[in-house]
Amino acid sequence: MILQKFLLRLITMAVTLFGVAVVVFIVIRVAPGDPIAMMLPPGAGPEDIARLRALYGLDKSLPHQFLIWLGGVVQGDFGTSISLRQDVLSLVLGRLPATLELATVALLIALIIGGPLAVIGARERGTAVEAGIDVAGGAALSIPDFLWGLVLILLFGVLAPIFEISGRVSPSLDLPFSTQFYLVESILRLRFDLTADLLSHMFMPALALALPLAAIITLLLKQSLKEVMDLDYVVLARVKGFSETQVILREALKNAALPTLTLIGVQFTFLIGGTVIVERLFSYEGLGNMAIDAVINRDLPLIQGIVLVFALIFVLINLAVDLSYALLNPRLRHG
Amino acid sequence: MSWTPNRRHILGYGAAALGATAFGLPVSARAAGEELTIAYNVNLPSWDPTTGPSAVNPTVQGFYQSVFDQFIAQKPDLSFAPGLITEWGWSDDRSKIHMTVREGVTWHDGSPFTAEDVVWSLERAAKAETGNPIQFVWSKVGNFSIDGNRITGDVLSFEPTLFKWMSFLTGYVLPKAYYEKVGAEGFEAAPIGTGPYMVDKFERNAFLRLKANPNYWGGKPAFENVTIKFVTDAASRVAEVESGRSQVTLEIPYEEYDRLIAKDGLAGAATPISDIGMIFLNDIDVMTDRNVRQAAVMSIDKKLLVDRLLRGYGKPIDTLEAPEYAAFDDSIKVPYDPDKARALLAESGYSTDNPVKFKIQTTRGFKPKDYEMIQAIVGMWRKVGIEAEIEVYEIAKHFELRAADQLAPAAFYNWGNAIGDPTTSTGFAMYGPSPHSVWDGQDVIDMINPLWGEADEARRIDGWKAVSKHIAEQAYVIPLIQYVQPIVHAKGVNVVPHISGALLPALMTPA
Amino acid sequence: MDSARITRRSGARLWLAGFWLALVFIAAVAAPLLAPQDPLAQDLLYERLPPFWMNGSESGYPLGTDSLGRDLLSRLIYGARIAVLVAFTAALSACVLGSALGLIAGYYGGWADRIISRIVDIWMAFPPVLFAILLVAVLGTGLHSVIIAIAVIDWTRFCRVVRAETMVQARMDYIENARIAGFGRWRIMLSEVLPNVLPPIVALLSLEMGIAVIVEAILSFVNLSISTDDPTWGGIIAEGRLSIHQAWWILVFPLVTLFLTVLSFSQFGEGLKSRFDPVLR
Amino acid sequence: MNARPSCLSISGLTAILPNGSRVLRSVSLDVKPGEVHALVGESGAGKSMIGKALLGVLPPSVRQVEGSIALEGTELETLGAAARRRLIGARTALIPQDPLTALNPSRRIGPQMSDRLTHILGWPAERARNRIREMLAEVHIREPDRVIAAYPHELSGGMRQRVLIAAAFAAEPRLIVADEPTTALDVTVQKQILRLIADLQRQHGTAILFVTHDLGVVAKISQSVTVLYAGMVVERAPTPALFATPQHAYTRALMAATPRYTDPASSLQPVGSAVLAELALEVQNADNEWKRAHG
Repeated sequence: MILQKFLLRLITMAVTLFGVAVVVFIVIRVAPGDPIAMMLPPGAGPEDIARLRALYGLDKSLPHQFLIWLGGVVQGDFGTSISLRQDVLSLVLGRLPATLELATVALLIALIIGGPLAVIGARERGTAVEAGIDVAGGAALSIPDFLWGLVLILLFGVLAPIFEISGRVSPSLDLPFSTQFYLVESILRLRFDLTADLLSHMFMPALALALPLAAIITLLLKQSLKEVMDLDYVVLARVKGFSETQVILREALKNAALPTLTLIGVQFTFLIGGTVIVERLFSYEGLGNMAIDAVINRDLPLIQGIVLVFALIFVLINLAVDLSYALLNPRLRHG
Repeated sequence: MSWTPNRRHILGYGAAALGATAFGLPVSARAAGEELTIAYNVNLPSWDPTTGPSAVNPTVQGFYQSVFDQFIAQKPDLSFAPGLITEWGWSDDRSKIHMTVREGVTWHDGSPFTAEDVVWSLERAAKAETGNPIQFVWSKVGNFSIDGNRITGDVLSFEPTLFKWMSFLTGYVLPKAYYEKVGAEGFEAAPIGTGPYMVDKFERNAFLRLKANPNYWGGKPAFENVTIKFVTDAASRVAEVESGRSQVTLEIPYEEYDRLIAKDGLAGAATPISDIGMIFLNDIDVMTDRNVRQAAVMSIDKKLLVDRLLRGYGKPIDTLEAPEYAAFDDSIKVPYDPDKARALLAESGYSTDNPVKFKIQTTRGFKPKDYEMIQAIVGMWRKVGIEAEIEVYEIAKHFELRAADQLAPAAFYNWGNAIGDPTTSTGFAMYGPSPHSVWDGQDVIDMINPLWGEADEARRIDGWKAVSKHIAEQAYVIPLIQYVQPIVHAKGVNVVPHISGALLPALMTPA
Repeated sequence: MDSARITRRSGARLWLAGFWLALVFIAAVAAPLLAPQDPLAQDLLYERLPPFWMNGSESGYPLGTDSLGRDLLSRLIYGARIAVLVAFTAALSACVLGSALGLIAGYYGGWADRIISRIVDIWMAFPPVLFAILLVAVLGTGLHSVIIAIAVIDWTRFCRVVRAETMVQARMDYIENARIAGFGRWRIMLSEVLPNVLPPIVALLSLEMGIAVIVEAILSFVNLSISTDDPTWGGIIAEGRLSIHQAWWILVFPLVTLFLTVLSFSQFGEGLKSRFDPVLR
Repeated sequence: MNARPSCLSISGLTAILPNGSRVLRSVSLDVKPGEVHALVGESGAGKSMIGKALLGVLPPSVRQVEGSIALEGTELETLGAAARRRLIGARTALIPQDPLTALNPSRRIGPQMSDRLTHILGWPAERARNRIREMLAEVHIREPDRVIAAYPHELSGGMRQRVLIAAAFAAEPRLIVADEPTTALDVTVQKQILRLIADLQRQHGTAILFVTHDLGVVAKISQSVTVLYAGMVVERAPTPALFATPQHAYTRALMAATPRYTDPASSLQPVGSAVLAELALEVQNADNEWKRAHG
């Protein structure tokens, strides 16, 4: 039964990816701003335009171009980027780890901020403390992440220069890494000096991304905790003599975290998709930063490659969240 | 799907060939003379300076001029000097060209630089399939013959600006042997040239680490290691320099430029560069009426725009030729005269109550204060009876509309021209058939035609000055200002600005 | 901490949020009357005047002027007009589109549900900000494209909520009885299911309006929002950013206005939700 | 009444809802050590509210405004919140009404039984585990180790109630509040559970405050009883005396409404309207008096 459910899930994932491929292919072809026109230097004539269009295969009919591209994608060839003149897949895979690491650090910060606030909010439910947390959460959500970025640059970048302002790592450092997962590798290789440098670069962009997410986690988890707090086994725990905070952490948190897990999973995929502006602001060389250049330069193959990889991450994370939901929930595990 | 391992960006050959020990500099120990960090405003899309969109992007030429050499070098004041070819010229009958190749020069991988490299580079640029955007110029010479370090070739069709192009876009010499060995992809991963700096480490959209080339024919540059951080956001660049993490930056808002150079420890250089802001006029609708065009030009107080919007950093211009250009004629003047503008509009039946209406297109945030300048101009026009509706579009859309000659009656654009030749400024901007021009006036076409092939340089320049005068009188275009490039640097570094707008680390020395 | 106090406190928040939103709405409607100056009138001699309480300020410009000498307060008031327009039209169209599809998917189930859910999946798989930038690049900069972009991206939010809620309602007995009584499908959906699904929709609608205002700010930050001269808060913030050190008020005032408006939308939505939701009342 | 000090003594306990209406109207009752004291009344009479007030787990919307609760002579109001919590945790236990919701679905049975012993009473893990095994045996569970490692959803309702009873008696509490422990179970299991509680009570000598609405259960298990109506004590007496000579009309009406096992033929009369009127009057007077006292 499990295998059959898993197969069905794979099919739906494939359909979703195919749908995304079709939509992005059509949308960017309808977009005005022909990439070839962008490359026209002074003096180029109409025949130059035609020649360049043929060079990049843009002279064929839309469906034909789509089939060629899709045929390539299936074999892992996402085509060549027009502006960066390199294979799209290696470009995208080269930049993806940076965005994944940034998003993960942002998620961790959001959990570190959001978790305790949710517990406190649940414990002090109905009081001014909870109202304060709600308003603070609303406030964090009302300011878009890039404006948080601006504030952070002014605070930690200029007034009290503690953290690095741009880039992902200090260029002068000699990086012994063999993959693009710098942060992970620096920890595995016990090079904590590099880890510190990386985190010093990632802290501000990650915090800018984390604040709205922390607000969402706080509000969702608090709501879920409050629903669990009045259940019988929690009342029983109080009678056993455990303090309110102990009761929340030992009894309520796990059962409350489960339903919020799926929602946080969805928010995490939005987070990855949403790093575009913050990466731009902090010149953090993730996928988002490259995506904006791709759109501005109308680099069609690169845009398609980036969007498809984002979609792939989206379906994979959702799969992971659903699997972990089944694992964590004993009833399903033994079901 | 395992992540493909990252290609080793540290170039093995670099350390081996130079015998320099690969040393990891501790972050803090950045001695003044040793290490220079620049916060640059645009990313470097590709390492091939002769193909693709980046080849025609003036702002990235600084990277290329640090790693590669041009056939003919260009001094900071745009004048020409011997580069990889020390002597060049046409035969008397203009049927042949000859070049003498510099000797004793080596590529960064130690291999010798020879005449083959020059010929191979020229022939490669001339081939259509290479994708060189200036192919139409390079294809005008061919069948080269090499005799030691002297090259001769046939002129297939005379191009007076051929040698000027050798110091401008795509005019770079690439290593024939190395390129053919590693191919395009290999070259992108590990580019080598003959230039003052070698590529030590390159992380796309992140940073570029350059190491001084000890055997550079023009003398080893002052700074041993140069780090160029790609910081596309202006506020972040300001923060980089203000917090001392970078020593040099450029293209920041003029207000911030004033504020930073007032701080102790920071200084600045703001010199006019070969880039002008202008408004294209399209010969459609109301723009066919000369009164409207002249009124539009005369009602713009360019001085006030520069003083107020650009904090005084900029030079009003009346033709598409900047003072440093070959065909500049300061006798051509278009006065700021709003009353005359109202009179002209009245002649055509327009007034503040019954304003002439047209649309003006502009980018927003592509050039400093581009959108604000158009807003200010629309404000000035409103006072004399011109009602212009602003439409913002991306630079990509601008290029497409211009190539298809569908720009609005007025469209703001900036025009770079680092070789200062009239053909690549007034020429391509105003010559009807060129995909870059918008005005298709036959009178301008007839005046320009004979100049393309004019052999006598003096008569050619005078011809172009006449064209500029005619355009100014007929108000076929609205030249606005010559941009000034703001460069902020720590007091410990002195910077020599280049009028082409390229920021060259090789010209920087510790103060 | 009894429940009376809980409702009173959330009530206070509801009133405060409602008051600010009313203020913004009035400013939007009566902009020409309230604005001291013409928001587009420039006077380069009056550029960057400080707010009234600082020296060097001018009487006619209470909150000072921007780098082109335009009155900041008038621009904020006219900016409210666009914010309200974007918030209502974008959020409403997303709501109508999403709720309709959600209703159909939840009620019909089977193939309809599968198709609509797949479309929702595809839409959510797109990175939101990138999709917005792409859409605005396609539609060209302008108010209409900002609104369409927001609606096209955010309808999935409504669709998911309405679908889930409809599924719950559709299984309830009162729907069963209606079906037995021979009511037509559409009548059941509109007259029976919709009223019960309305509370979460209204709360979400208010939240969505706040999000729409934020997306407009993001798009103007990337210079893709509306093109014409008309002031938008996001646009003023983007302009103010460049001269933060010289004229902080050009950035701070629109930022505070945007913040209060979006916060009010979200608190208003929360308040409504607790008002409607029988459990919490 | 012998001279032993009472295990639990509540006097004047009053609690109100947010709108001010009284849920408990100055309730007083005593429970002797080792005694089973029944607390009986119709549902909604506030009987389980008394248990909750004692154990400090009143729902957020109910507030205790008056009265004192003493556990073995210690006034709970005089203790700080933490001290009160530890005292309740050490000296009392709760047998909940619905076993299906009283166990944490995502934790195994063993830790849920032993955490009070190890964390609150500070027992070493070894001693706690043995204690649990013993108790599971006492509640006639054959493979204690399988149950200890199991998750709640793997056990039947009856089994879960046995686990909860075992957990309650494990730490030898002085007082157990049994909040209608059999109501949620089906009839066949109810009798077994009742007998189990009675046996364990005798064996461990624990005082039990037994909340129920079933006079049959009262007769079978309790030594003394308090009858409650609308949060007000109607009558209090030793169980035999209550059944022999019920003093208050409401108690008599209650008994008449309870089917006699011994005499199935007796017809069941609902509580008469006259009795209800009398009760309403009593409640009214009590409220007026309370309002006057508190202005």
